[in-house]
Amino acid sequence: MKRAFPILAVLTGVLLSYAMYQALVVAPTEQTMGDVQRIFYYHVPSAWTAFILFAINFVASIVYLIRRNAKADMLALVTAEVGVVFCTVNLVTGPIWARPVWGIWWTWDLRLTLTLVLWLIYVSYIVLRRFSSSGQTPLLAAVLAVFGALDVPLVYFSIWFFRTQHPQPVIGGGGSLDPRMWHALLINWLAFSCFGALVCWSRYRLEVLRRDFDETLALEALLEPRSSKARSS
Amino acid sequence: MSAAVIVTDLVKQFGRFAALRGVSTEFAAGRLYAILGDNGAGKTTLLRALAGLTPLTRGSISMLGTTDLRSVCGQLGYMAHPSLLYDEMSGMENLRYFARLYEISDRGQNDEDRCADVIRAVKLDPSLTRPVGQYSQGMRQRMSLARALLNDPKILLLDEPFSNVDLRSAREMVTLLTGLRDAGKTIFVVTHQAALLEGAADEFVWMEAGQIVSRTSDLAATTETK
Amino acid sequence: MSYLYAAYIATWTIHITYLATLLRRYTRLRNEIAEFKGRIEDK
Amino acid sequence: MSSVAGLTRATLAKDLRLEWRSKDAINSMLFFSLLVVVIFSFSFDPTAEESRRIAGGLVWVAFLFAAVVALNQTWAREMRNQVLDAYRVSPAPPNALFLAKVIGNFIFVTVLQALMTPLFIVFYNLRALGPAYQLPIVAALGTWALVVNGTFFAAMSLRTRSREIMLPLLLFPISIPALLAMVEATGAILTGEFSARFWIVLLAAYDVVFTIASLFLFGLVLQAE
Repeated sequence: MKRAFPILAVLTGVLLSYAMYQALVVAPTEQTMGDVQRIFYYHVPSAWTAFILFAINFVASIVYLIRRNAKADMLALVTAEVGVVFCTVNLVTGPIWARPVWGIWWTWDLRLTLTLVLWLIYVSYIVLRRFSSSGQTPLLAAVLAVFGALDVPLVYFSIWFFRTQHPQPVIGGGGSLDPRMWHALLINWLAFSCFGALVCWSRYRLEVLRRDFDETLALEALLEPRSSKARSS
Repeated sequence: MSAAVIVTDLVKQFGRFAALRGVSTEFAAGRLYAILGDNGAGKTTLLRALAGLTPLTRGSISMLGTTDLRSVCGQLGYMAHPSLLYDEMSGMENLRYFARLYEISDRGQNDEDRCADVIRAVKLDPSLTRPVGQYSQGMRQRMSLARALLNDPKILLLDEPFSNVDLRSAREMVTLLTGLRDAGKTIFVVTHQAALLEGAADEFVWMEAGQIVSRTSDLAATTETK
Repeated sequence: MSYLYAAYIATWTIHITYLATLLRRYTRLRNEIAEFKGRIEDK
Repeated sequence: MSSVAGLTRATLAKDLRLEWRSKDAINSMLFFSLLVVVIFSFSFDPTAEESRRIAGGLVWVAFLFAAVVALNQTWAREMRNQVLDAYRVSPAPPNALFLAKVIGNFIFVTVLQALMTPLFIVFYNLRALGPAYQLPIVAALGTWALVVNGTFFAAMSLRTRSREIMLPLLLFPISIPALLAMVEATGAILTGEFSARFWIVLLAAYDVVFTIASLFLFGLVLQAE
């Protein structure tokens, strides 16, 4: 296991460089948007990776609620954190793309708003984990994750209807992608997913180490013979 | 004599601090236990764990023959350091509400009568209309004991019942407790005033740093080694 | 074109910032463990 | 089931009695939403015809903030002298406590709305151009949505440090679809420009989903320390 990590890290690095080459050089330039469209190759994979991580978080939270398994809880914690990082990338690159193309930074369109709401929910999840004082953090966090997941379809429908009611700037997204563009997109997605998995793994190992250490510290007195100390005091 | 409570390897961890570090012991039915120890020794945490208020990090508790504490919580009486009473309501109003929670009227006794009986048992007046918030500390403490006795529990868990109570009232409470013990109840009393229970408690349980360090029936013997 | 660079830099700044916080937490934990081991040996 | 209903009634009666004696929640809510009304009317011209469009948002923002005050109060009452522990050691079902709290908060917020609505009508010169009979439906469904999740998350934030801050942090993101629905439905009815039916259905769905989820999960949250 210990040797696997550096090997995977190197492989991910190679994959990321190749994906970047694909995105910036190989993929054809989009006709109307020009080179700016290349933001697409890290904007979209970030979103997909974030959504997958949030989905894993939901499953892990359910498993925790049923089984009270500490590993499931750590998985949920890790995927939420890394998911928020990828979601942040998506939300930051979005406006940078939108500005030159649509002339505005932000629009309350369905996908954008949905991503923003998801980001808000998972940030509140992380804040809850940080602020809860008791040993019951995993339970409370898992409950919140379930509520958040239940919220997603409702958010989706509300924004979908909100949008059809109020006219919005028309967003070009229709039309088919050039096969070389698809290729670059998928390679980038694969690379970013591997990168995400790698970050999750490091974060997971850090969490395991921290919990082990906390437990050792808490139970430190068990290592010492108690009875002699009791008498001397 | 059967064991009323069996605890095995109780560990309760709060982050980097453990309030209980592997407590394993048995407590027999029908006896009065005094749990003693310094602040932070884990006395209150142990009591809360027995009451089912604290989810454990590790270990198990078997009470009245079952490990499902939820199923026996109706047989439990719990008195905490805070009063567990609504300050804005009178003693009778408080108890009437808690009687509903235990569905005492289903056991064949009228709520009103039962509440009045327990209040009289702790030497208070059921007709007092003053809200509990205006009681003296000693009265509030006794009303709190009445609340714990309301469901006629088999196991009584009392956290510091004598704090801020004058000596005479404390003695009366001890007499009440020994009477309950003689009626077959298992009683745990966490206290700093061990001397009050000398001759009354069947056993003194000393805790230190989250573990039970000694159990003895003779208070004088343990205080000597301390 | 500058927008492309901006997005590119933003992406990696966010990722590297997160990795840096992970690394910081890790070294802090490492130090604490080392300190703890030292204390155990002193006893 | 009958025991849940009976206990809910007993707990609700107790809460209403406590509130009647202290009047903590209702007074602070009233004053708070009054402040919001006044401050908003300084921020823009409230009598303009244009304000009809944003009135829905304004009304609900005022009620939302006021509701948070009430929600924090409900559990604060149980934390004094740790009375909540007395409930937790008893065999009483957790859902009876939850339902009583939700109904209690629903009553408080509805009373607040009844008192504040005339004020809004006077200050903002409001008048429904759409079907006015839908307004109470929207108000009831919207209030239930706020209160059911609010009560649940307030119970959750009891287990955290700085719990007063935690409640809005947890509640607001999850409530976004409900808030959007309330604001849009109210706006639709006031302006009469489009139908509020979709939003009413959405609110009802939101209420059903989260009421069921809360009833399933409240026991876990209550027994957590």
